[in-house]
Formats: sequence, structure tokens, C-alpha cells
Amino acid sequence: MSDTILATQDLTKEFKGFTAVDKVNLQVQRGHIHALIGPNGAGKTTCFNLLTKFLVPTRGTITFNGVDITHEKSAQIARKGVIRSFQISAVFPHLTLLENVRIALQRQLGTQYHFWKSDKSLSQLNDRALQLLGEVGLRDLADEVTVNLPYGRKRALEIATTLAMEPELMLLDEPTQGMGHEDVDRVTELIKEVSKGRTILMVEHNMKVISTIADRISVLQRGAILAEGNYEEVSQDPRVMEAYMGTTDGQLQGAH
Amino acid sequence: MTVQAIASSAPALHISDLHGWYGESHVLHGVNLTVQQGEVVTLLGRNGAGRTSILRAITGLIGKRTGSIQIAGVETIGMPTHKITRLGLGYCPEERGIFASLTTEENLLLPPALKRVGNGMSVEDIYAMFPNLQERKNSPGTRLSGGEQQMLAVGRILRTGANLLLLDEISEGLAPVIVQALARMITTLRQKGYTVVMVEQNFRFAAPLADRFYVIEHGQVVEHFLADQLQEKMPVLNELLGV
Amino acid sequence: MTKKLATFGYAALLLVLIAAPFMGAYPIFMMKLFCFALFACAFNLLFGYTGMLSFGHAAFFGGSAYIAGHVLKVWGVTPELGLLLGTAFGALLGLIVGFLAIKRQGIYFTMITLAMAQMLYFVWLQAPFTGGEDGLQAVPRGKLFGVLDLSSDMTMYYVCLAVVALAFLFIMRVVHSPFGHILHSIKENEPRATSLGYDTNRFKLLVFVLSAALSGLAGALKTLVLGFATLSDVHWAMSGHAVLMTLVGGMGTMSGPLVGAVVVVAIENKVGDWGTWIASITHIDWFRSLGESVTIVTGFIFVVCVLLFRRGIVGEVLHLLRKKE
Amino acid sequence: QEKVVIGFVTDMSSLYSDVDGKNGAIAAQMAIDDFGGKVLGKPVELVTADHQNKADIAAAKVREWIDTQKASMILGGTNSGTALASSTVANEKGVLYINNGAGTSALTNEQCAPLTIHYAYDTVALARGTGKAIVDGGGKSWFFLTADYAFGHALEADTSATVKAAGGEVKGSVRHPLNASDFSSFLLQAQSSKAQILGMANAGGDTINTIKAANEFGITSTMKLAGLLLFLTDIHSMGLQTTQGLQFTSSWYWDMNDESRAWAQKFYAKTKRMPTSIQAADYSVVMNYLKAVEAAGTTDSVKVNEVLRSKELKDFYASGSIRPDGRYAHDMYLMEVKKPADSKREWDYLNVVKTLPADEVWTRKEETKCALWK
Amino acid sequence: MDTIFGVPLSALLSQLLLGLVNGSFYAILSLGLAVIFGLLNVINFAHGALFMMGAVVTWMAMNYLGINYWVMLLLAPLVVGAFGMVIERLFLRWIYKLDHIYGLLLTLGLTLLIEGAFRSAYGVSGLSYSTPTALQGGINLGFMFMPKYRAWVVVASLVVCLATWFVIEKTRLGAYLRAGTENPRLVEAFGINVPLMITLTYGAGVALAAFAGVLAAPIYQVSPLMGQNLIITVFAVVVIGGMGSIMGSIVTGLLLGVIEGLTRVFYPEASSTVVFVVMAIVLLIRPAGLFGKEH
Ligand SMILES: Nc1ncnc2c1ncn2[C@@H]1O[C@H](COP(=O)(O)OP(=O)(O)OP(=O)(O)O)[C@@H](O)[C@H]1O
Ligand SMILES: Nc1ncnc2c1ncn2[C@@H]1O[C@H](COP(=O)(O)OP(=O)(O)OP(=O)(O)O)[C@@H](O)[C@H]1O
Ligand SMILES: [Mg+2]
Ligand SMILES: [Mg+2]
Repeated sequence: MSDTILATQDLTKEFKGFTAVDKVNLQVQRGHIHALIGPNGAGKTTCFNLLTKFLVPTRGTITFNGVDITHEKSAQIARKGVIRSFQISAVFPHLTLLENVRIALQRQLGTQYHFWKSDKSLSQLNDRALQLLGEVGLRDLADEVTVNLPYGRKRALEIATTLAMEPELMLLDEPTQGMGHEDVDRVTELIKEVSKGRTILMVEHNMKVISTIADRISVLQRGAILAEGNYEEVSQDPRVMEAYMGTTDGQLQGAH
Repeated sequence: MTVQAIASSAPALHISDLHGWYGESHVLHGVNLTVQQGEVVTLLGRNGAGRTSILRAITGLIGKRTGSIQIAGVETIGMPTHKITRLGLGYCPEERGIFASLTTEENLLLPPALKRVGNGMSVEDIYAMFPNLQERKNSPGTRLSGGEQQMLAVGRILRTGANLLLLDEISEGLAPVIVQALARMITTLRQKGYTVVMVEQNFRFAAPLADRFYVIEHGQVVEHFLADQLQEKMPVLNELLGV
Repeated sequence: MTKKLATFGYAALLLVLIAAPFMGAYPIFMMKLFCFALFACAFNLLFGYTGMLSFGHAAFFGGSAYIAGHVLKVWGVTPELGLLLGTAFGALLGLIVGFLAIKRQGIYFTMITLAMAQMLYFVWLQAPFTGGEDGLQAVPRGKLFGVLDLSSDMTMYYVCLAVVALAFLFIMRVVHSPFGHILHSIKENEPRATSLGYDTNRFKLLVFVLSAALSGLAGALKTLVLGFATLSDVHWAMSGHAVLMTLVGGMGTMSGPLVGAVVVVAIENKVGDWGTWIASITHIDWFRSLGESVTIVTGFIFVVCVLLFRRGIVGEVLHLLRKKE
Repeated sequence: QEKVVIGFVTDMSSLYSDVDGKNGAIAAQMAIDDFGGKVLGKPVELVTADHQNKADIAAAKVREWIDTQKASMILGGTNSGTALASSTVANEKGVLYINNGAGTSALTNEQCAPLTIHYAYDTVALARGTGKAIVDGGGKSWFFLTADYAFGHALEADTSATVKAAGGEVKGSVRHPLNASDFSSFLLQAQSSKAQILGMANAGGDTINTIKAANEFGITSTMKLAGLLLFLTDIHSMGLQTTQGLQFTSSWYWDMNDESRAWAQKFYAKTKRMPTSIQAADYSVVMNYLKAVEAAGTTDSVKVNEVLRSKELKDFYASGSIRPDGRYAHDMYLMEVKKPADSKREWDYLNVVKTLPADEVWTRKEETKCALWK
Repeated sequence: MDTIFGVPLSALLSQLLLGLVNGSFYAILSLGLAVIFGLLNVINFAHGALFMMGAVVTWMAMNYLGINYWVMLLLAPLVVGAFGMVIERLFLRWIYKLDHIYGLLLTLGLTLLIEGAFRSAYGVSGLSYSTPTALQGGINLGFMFMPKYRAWVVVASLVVCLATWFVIEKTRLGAYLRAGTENPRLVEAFGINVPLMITLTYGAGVALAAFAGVLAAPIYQVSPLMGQNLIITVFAVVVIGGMGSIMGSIVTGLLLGVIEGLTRVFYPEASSTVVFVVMAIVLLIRPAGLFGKEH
């Protein structure tokens, strides 16, 4: 399958005496928005941690673009274009939005260790940075200091920063968590936007979001894949309902 | 005079002209609200509206606060946090606050029972409600998944026998099944006569549970209505929260 | 706006310093000041701009002081070479200590640097060529590039000024370099920097080495100027000095350490005189003993700084200016 | 109006402040007062500073006094590093430098200087004095407990040389780090050497803790302790119980003769402590200096220096003459700590066991590396 | 007689025991540091100074009031502990929200003040405190002469250490402490008087230091500087052990005491540096420390 961007074979993570991720075989198609859902404690975040090597797999392999990346460090994986965003929003609070994004862009210049160069050499990145901020609708806030931003905007900024890394594959862990409705809608839109020409793997409990943008869904339970398919297929699956959605109107109940 | 004595008469929570600060920044600008015994009240509002801050102000966790906060008739504005809590408060924070150095069970057993007020759920009941916790009871608290931590945070305060529960975004990051479980739980709590103040983003979760709603905007109450006024208020909410 | 002001300020300062000897300032005292100022700035590069508190910088300052002293006196190398070797040694030591220290964060980092420095203290103490308590004495200044005789304090003064000024500019550049920006981001939110694909430890190590090298330069320069290197240069109290100077002046500000150095060195040398002076006007005799209580005074300053003005002198001033705007 | 300024820089706040320190300044001031407060019609002023054992501060102070206050003599106190640094500065500025507190023999050896006088004692004298006297007294076999740095090494080397020369033997030595609070392990090693004498080639707190541990472990019952650098204050702080029988060399003791007692009483009246040999020396230096100034009719260092070196000095502190290398060669004394029972009053701690003649204890002409004495 | 690397076995044994004595000082001190750091997020630089205070107070009590060793064994920790609590209320209070380093700097300042004060009061050559009569003399273990007092030191400190460990790891109070370590505000929101808890904890940690001080008084010369060099070594011990675990600090303390003791036989020149060398090695192979958990 040439257009499989990320694949795992029998990916397994055991914490002493407890298997959090159990022989997961995940296939993510290039260009998809691929959702990973499942009950709490199913192993979604752990999966992410494995894919980005924040945790070391107990068994199994990870291949990215056909290359085995099971044994690479997180920094290397990031450089390969697999970028994750965090369950908590991660920004540089006392830098301006522009600087926040520029930090991410800077690596491409390869001058990050040049302590003798003047930082004027960085201004060449401003255009690109502004453009990215534009993509997430923060352009006019470029020179604001980040701390004062409301929650949703921080989230957006974080995504812009992530984009700056030219990710081929973005991993988003509950991107809409703790967001008000407009924010949820904005971010959902945003994800749809940025997914163009990229692949996105996301964890989300918000069924509304899933149902609107997910091309494909894998349901995890107790660390193993329970079901796969598009929203219709999955949401009709009785096991999924029983394990995750609950009563038939569960998607509504759970969703906003 | 004992707490119970007033408890019968006075409202569970009465806030008037509450102002609150985080260091320099003034985030609560004169909040007024009242919660009667046995009521379930929901605070709605945008991100950053100040709902969490209100709860934190009630527990005395916010930087500086002025105005009046009466719990069961006792003025608490000048009290240190631990004294306030002993009036029968149970606070479930937005950020969950699970302790890494304690096991799941230790976390559950940590908050001391509040003698003055009624006795709470038993550990068994709590495990029954959240099976995950029982399963992981000996693993360090922060090793739990996001959702499991949320369950733990809620379960933890049900034990103490607190009769005024402040719940901040407890449906966050939980699977729909669990959310439904929580909904059922709150209904039972209401029947048992607990008083609940909820902060919720998840309107559809909150709507069927609450007796009354307050809408918070810029650190003030801008709307206030009963459950049965919900339908007619929908347009307002739409424009306030985009529901 | 403020940037212009700063550049102007520095230019003015430089002019004053160039004129200073003619206005009756003490060349030697000034030079000692320069050395400590440089030391403080080097320390601040690490502490102020990455938030890593090293309590072992005496190891680099004093270590290089010894090395420079040795090569100048025994090998008889020229001054510039002495300084160079001193700096290099500082860098090398920094590489080793840093490599170990950055394995832990926060307070542990501090304790590790302190411990490593203490170990090196014993090494120097026992090393034959440092002369134990006698110290490494009578180090000749020699001729710069084999031509310019430094034995005259005036010549030495301007050479010293030049070296320190250049070093200061260098630090400024580092802070405002691409590298500096990454450092800043690491200080702000390290995990995030990692997730953006930066190997943060390498950055920490590099800045540590730079800071150590500059401290080394300061130490070497001090030996060259004063003509001796002694145990107090490698004692942990010297590290404490660096911290104090930075704290008093204002950490994370460019000019803070300069101010801090002036204040601290002045206290160290003059507190006794002030004591007698205060005593003479207040008629409280206790103040006379101030001269014997430098440690107490120092301790007092530490406490006051931490509790009352954490921004330090320069920091507070800047803060006020900002408030005005 | 014009005055004669004497600068006194010593450690007033840390390790060595008890031996010299504030009270040293008081002694110096006493000399000035006894002299009448004026010389050549000009008032004499004593300026003092605490160098905190930092050479750079000492040097800075000396320089400052000479330049701004026209100080005509610098009296240097404890700590070798500061002494050497000060000596260099003073000579470079052409001002007389006299040191009491520092132990290093370098002041009159490798680094001797025309205007520098080393007055009270040095490590060589202590080593030789103690070493020879004890061997002569029958303490033939030695074991050294040595502070592991230049100072300790020097002491050990000098002493063992003397011991061997005097026909004793050295059974070995163990080196301990500076400020090693616990000495028990080292002492056990010393004990197993079966030597008669334990030579303590260390100073201050180290010596004190060594002695305490030696008592605790009953070493004192099998070995005799010899302190190579000890002062009255150390004995005072340890008490006779732990120190009795201990032998060491000193340049002076307050209870040696009527003169010394007389002066000591005056000092005690001011400070409530009996003077150490160094504090006595401080007085002696200033007194002799002022006399010399008067004799020379000027404060010019070079001339005063000549006067000082030309004639025999004699006072309650010591008698002797200053050699070309700058060493004030006077007799030293081997002291032994009394038994508690024999101590009649406070500060009555020592017996003079033996006088060590000047020509035996100090560095000799044939050994010196001092260019001024060839 | 059999030997190891040319060192007689008996000598080795005796050195081991002596190492244990210093080890127990390291243990108590690092334990106190760990307890304090846990709840206050402050590395208590003043620990050495307070250790010294413990000793000096004991001396003062004996000399001015004639109060004997055994009483002081209890009293000194109380007195110094109380002093610690005052410090906590007056100074430390204000810096908890700040970065750890401020705690270090503040306590460093306090250290200088305390040591300076005692120095100007008692000078530097120190005061001597004689061993309590009951513990004078020693036991002949055949291979060595072990002073009774040193044996006592080991026993006493072990008891105290284990007691502390039990309280923190096994009691409800301990649970509050551990929780408070992570999120004091929240623990307070559960109805526990955290500010009081913090003050008491600092008092307790300080009391431990003082207790060590009392134990040390008869062994070492009681001097204002006695804590200064010790504290840095103890820092190294703390780094090696990692402050995560209480038992960790205890074991590490004793272990390093012994290691140091052995170095004194095999290679005395290194006995001053060995602890730091060990630290370096540990950092290389187990950065988190022997018992530490990195997060
Ligand atoms: N470091 C760890 N040590 C031990 N158990 C762990 C660890 N991390 C996670 N677990 C366990 O593994 C299981 C999966 O955790 P994970 O965080 O992946 O769940 P999740 O799918 O992200 O759930 P949620 O939707 O609530 O975030 C959970 O039961 C958790 O308790
Ligand atoms: N610790 C803090 N320090 C300073 N400002 C704060 C702090 N916490 C919250 N704020 C500010 O106070 C205001 C109210 O925040 P609060 O968390 O109460 O809002 P909220 O209604 O709970 O929103 P959310 O949905 O994000 O929880 C926001 O503007 C926020 O930026
Ligand atoms: Mg998760
Ligand atoms: Mg909130």
C-alpha cells in the first residue's frame, strides 16, 4: 500500500503487569483525517506517546513512509515530519505570537547553534510566520504576547506552530478539550483547513467533531482495536455503542 | 451555633458583589448568585468568562477576593481555605489535581471526612460507579489516563460527605458512556439532597440536570433563568455562547 | 526607543571608563572591577538567559586564574596567549562539568555544579603548582604580543578595558543571536522546545560552555592584572559572589551584572570604612565592627534581594520605565 | 595636618581571626599610645582592614592606604597568600612591610624582598624547633598526620628532615584533606604505626579535631602529640583536659617573665583575653618601628628599614636582629600544655620546656634561596 | 593476619564502622533536606548552619545553664526547630510561589547571617564539649577500640531516620505531606491546614539537623563553621540518592559514609573528593539518582 503514510505492526506497550496498548495494527492513509476514539484508558494517548517515542514500545514496529522509525528518538521523528500537539496547550507564554511560530521555523535555517550570527538573520522568516498565523486567523495578533490569549486562541497558535514544522503527519490529542462552542467550531474548521495536503491522526471524545471531519475512525478498547471504518459504520457498531457511545443517542449525549 | 442549625434556614450558598483578582489582573467584577439547599445550578459561559474563577473564589483559592460569600449562612470571605472547606465544601478542580506520589486508592482516600456534615459515599459505591478506578487502584495517580483521572477527581470528593459540591468541567475528556454515568450520578445526588454547582462547556450534558442556570460573561452574571425557561432562552444563549 | 537609549548609555559608559584614570580613578581597582563585572556577565549569560543557576562558576573563574598564572609565570608565554589558554581551559572545564550537570534540571543542576566545583577546589588545593595557601604569586604581566609592555598600570588598564568591552559585546551578540532565541524558548517552555525538534540539552551545554569560557577569561585576566591567583578564587564563596552580583544588579538584564559587580566589590572593600563612618555620625559603636562582618552584610543583602527586589537594581529601574509607558 | 599612618591588614572575620584579628589591632594601638601617640611631632594613626583571607582584597587595601593615606608602614597579619600579595605591592610602592601572622617561609626565602620583614615565626622554625627538641627529649620515632596541601607538605618535609638529622626515624605519614572534620580513620592508621610521636602537620580546626579524636580513641595513651602550628587560643578553646601534655613551638608566651606578664595584664585589661604570641608581636613591631622612625628622623621606608636592620632589637617580646633576608631572628620556645591540676588561674596553660636558640631554628644562609642574602 | 590489597582486614572493619558514623550524619542531614524540599520546594542551604546551631545551643546550655547532654538531645531540636519555624514564618513564607533557586539563595543568605552572628559571638577556633560520662571510654572489639559514643551515634541516628521514614511513608499524616508536596493549595481545599503543616515540616526538618548537631558536639570541635563544608557534601549525597525517596536518602547517606571511610584507607588523598566522584559516576549511569524518579 503505497499511500499508507503510517503503519504499526503489533504495537504493544506494557506497564508493569498491565498492557495499555495491545498488538495494535494501525494503518493511516495519506491525506486522511484519521480519528482514534475509545473509552477512557483505552490506550489512545499511550499510542501517541509510542508513535512519537515519548514512550518506548515493548514490542512491535512503527513504519513511517515505509521507513522503520521504531528505534529513533523523538527529536529525530519530529524532524522526519511527525509532529504531535499536546493534551495541554503548549506555547511560549512570554514570546509574541510571531516569535512563537518563528522558533518553530528556525530549524529549517539550520542556524540554531549560531551564537555569533545576528538575529536579523531571522527576519527572513517573518513572512512565512505571518502566513501561518494567517492560516489560523491570528495574523492581526502577531505582536501580542501569548499569555494574554484566551484558551481557544492559544490552541490555534499551537496548531500554527505545529504547522510551521511542515508536518506530513500531525497527531492531535483532544484538540477541542475544554473549549467553548465557538472555539470548538473554529478549531474543527481549522483542522479541516490544515488537513489539506497533510495527514492528521487525532484523538477526540467530541462526537460532533469526529462526525464532521473524520475520514476514518479506529476504535480502541483495552488497548486493542475494536472496530474501524467511517463514522456511520463505527457509530452503528453495537460493540462500539456498548463500550463507548452508550445509549443510541450517546453521540448526542457525549457531544456538544 | 452549629452549621446544621442555620443550614435549615439559610441558602447553601449566597454570593453578593464578589470581586476577584489573580495578582494584578481583576477577573471577577461583582458576581451575585444564590443557591438553595438541594439545588443543582450550572454556570455557563465562554472560555475565560470567569466561571472557574468563581468556584476558586468560593474555595478561597483565588489570589484576592472581596464582597461576600456565605456558605449555609456563614460568612467566609475572610476565612482560610481549609476552614471554608470544613463547612461542607467539595471542590473538583478543572485541572483535576491528581497526586502523582499517591496511588489511585490513596488519592481517593486523601480528603478527610468532614465531620460536621453528613457522611458521604463508601469507596465501594465509587468503585461501582467507575470500574476503571478499581482496576487501576494500586497504580500511581497520574499514571491514569486523562479520563480516569477525571473520574478519580470526582469520586474523591464524594467520599468526604461534603454537601455542597463545586464541579468544574467534570464531563471533560470523558467517553460518552461515562458522561452518561455522571449524569445519572448527579441526578441521584440531587435526590439525596446534595447541593451542586456545576461549570460546564458541555451544554447538552448540563441542560437536563440543572434546576437553574447562570450565564457568566467578563466576570459577571449576565443571565439567570430556571430550567423550564430554557427553551425561550435558547436564542439568548445562542448569541451568548453560540450553542 | 529603549534600545537606542541603551546603546547611547553604553557608549557614554565606555567614554567615562576611557577617561576614568585621568579623573583620579584607581586603575588597579577599576581593572579588578572589570574582571568581576565580566565574571558576573558570563554567569548571567547562563543564569539570566536560560534560568540555570550554576553554583560552581568559581571553578572556571579560579581554575583559569591558576592556569593562566602558571603558563604566564612558568612557561613564560605572552599575556594574550595566557588569556587565551585561560579561556580555553574554562571552556574545557565547562564542557565536563556542564555535561554532567545538565543531566538534571532545576535545583539539582545547582547542587551538582556546586558539588563539582567543591571537588575541583580540593584538586586545586592539593595540586602542587597552586602553592596551597600561599597561592600562585608574583605572576609577571609580560609584553602583549611580545611588544607592548603591560607592567605600567595605565597600559594594562586600557588593554583590560578593551578585552572586557569586547567580551561584553560578544555576550550581547550571543543573547541576540538565533541561538539566543532558542535559549529563550527553552527557558520559557522546555518540553515544547523539544517537541519542536530541538535537542535542548545541546543548547544548554553550549551556553554552559560559553559561560564557563568567559568566566575563565575573567579569571585569567584577573591573574594578569593583580599578579596572583589564590584559593579564594576557586572557593564556593566566589561562585556565591557571581550569583550575588547578578542578583543585585538584576538577572537577565545586560547591564545588571555590571552594576551588581560595582556594588558587591565596593561593599567587599569599603564596608569597613562605611561602618566607621556610620558609627561616627550615628555614634552607634556597633557599626565599627561592620568591617569584620562582611559575611553578615552579604547575607543580609542576599535576603533583602530575594525578598524585596528580585528584579535587582537595573531590573527595577527598567520596570519603572515600562510602567511609565 | 600631617600624620604618620600605619596600615594593619589581617583576617578579622574568618579562620584565623582569633589568633590575630581585632585584638591584634588593639595591641598595635597600645604600642602607639605607649609611644605617646606622636612621632617626629606628627600624630600616629592606625588604619585597619579585614581581608577575609582574600589576597586581592589585602593587596587592594595596602595599595589604597599607600596611595591615598600615604601609609608609611604596613603590618600584615595571618594567611600566607595575603601576606605574599601585600609584600609584593608594598615593595613595588617602596613601603616597609612587616608581617607577623603568616607562616610561609617564602616571605624570607624565594620571595624575599628588600622592604619586607618577617617578624614573629615561620613554618621552618616551628618544624625545626619542635622536631629537634622532641627528638632530643627522647621522642625518636615519628608518624605524621599531614594536611594534604602545600602548607602541610612543607611542615612535614621540614620536620622529618630535622627529626632524621637529630637521629630520629619517621615511621610514615598519612595525608588528610583540609577541614576533614573526622580524623578517626587517619588516627587509627597512625596508631598502627607504633610510633612514639604523632606530628600534626596541620593547623587550626584540623589540629583541634585531631586532638579531640586522639583523646576519644585513646591514642594519647600510646602516642605523644606534637603540634607543629598551634596557638594559645587553640589550647584555650579545647581546654586542658584534652590538650594536656601536648608539645608545640611558639615565639612567645604571656607567662614567660615579668615583662611579658606585665604587658599581658595591660592587654587583658583591654580585651579580657590573654595575648597570643602574634598579638604580642604586633605590639612589638609597632613599638620598634616608631623608635626606628624617631632614630631615622624620617618616615621614609628605606631609611627606617636600614635603621631597623642595623641594630639589635630587644623588648618584652623577643631579642635578636633582622637578617638581610628580612627574617627577625630571635629565640623560639618549646611549650608543653599543663595538666589541669597544675593550672592555677585562667589562661595558665603552658610550661616553657626549652629555649630554642635563634641560630638553630631559622633557615640558614647556606640553605636560603633569597637573592638578598648571598 | 589476612589482608585485602595489603590492608589488614581488622583495619578495614574498623574503617567500615567509622565510615558508618559519618554516614549517619549524612543520612540525618540529607533526610532533613529531603523532607523540607518535599513540602516547601526549598533547598535548605541553612541546613549546615542549623546543624551547627544544634551543637552550639547544646554547648551553651551546658555552660550557662548546666543542662546536660541527654536533656539537650531533646531540647536542642525543639529550640532550633522553633527557631526554624520563625524563619519559615518570617522569610520562606514569601517565596514558595517562586522558582526553587530563590529558596536556595534566601537560605544561603540566612546561612551567612547565622554563621556570621555566631562567629562574632564565639570566634572561630570553636568550643569544646565533652562526651557525656555515661558514654565515655570505649568497647574493645578485638580488631579495634570503638568509642562507646560513636556506637551510640550510629544507633541513635538510625532510630531517628527510620522513625521519620515510617511517619512519612506509612501514616495518614505522611499522605498529606506527600500530597501537599505536589499541590498544597488543593490539599488545603480538602480542609487541611496546609500553612501550619508547612511550618511544622520545616521545623521538623530543621530539628533533624539540630539533632545531628547535638550528636556531633562531643565528637567535633563545636565551631561556627562546622556546618559549612558538611552541607556541600550532603548536597552531593542528595543528588546521588535523589530526594524522591526517604529511604533513599537514608541508605545513600550511610553508603557514602562507608565509601568515604574506605577511601581513607586505600587512597587518603581522594577522601575529600570521593563523594563527588561517586556523584559524577551516578549521574553518568543513572541520571535520576539511585532512588530518584525523573519526571
Ligand atoms: N506510565 C504509565 N504507567 C502505568 N499505566 C499507565 C501509564 N500510562 C498510562 N497507563 C494506563 O494505560 C491505560 C491507557 O492510558 P491512556 O492515557 O492511553 O488512555 P487514553 O486512551 O488516552 O484515555 P483518555 O481518553 O482518558 O485520555 C490507562 O489505563 C492508564 O492507566
Ligand atoms: N492563574 C491565573 N492568573 C491570571 N489570570 C488568570 C488565571 N486563571 C485564569 N485567569 C484569567 O481569568 C479569566 C477567567 O478565567 P476562568 O478560568 O475563570 O474562565 P473560565 O470561565 O473557567 O474559562 P475556561 O472555560 O477556560 O475554564 C480569564 O481571562 C483567564 O485568562
Ligand atoms: Mg488521553
Ligand atoms: Mg474553567
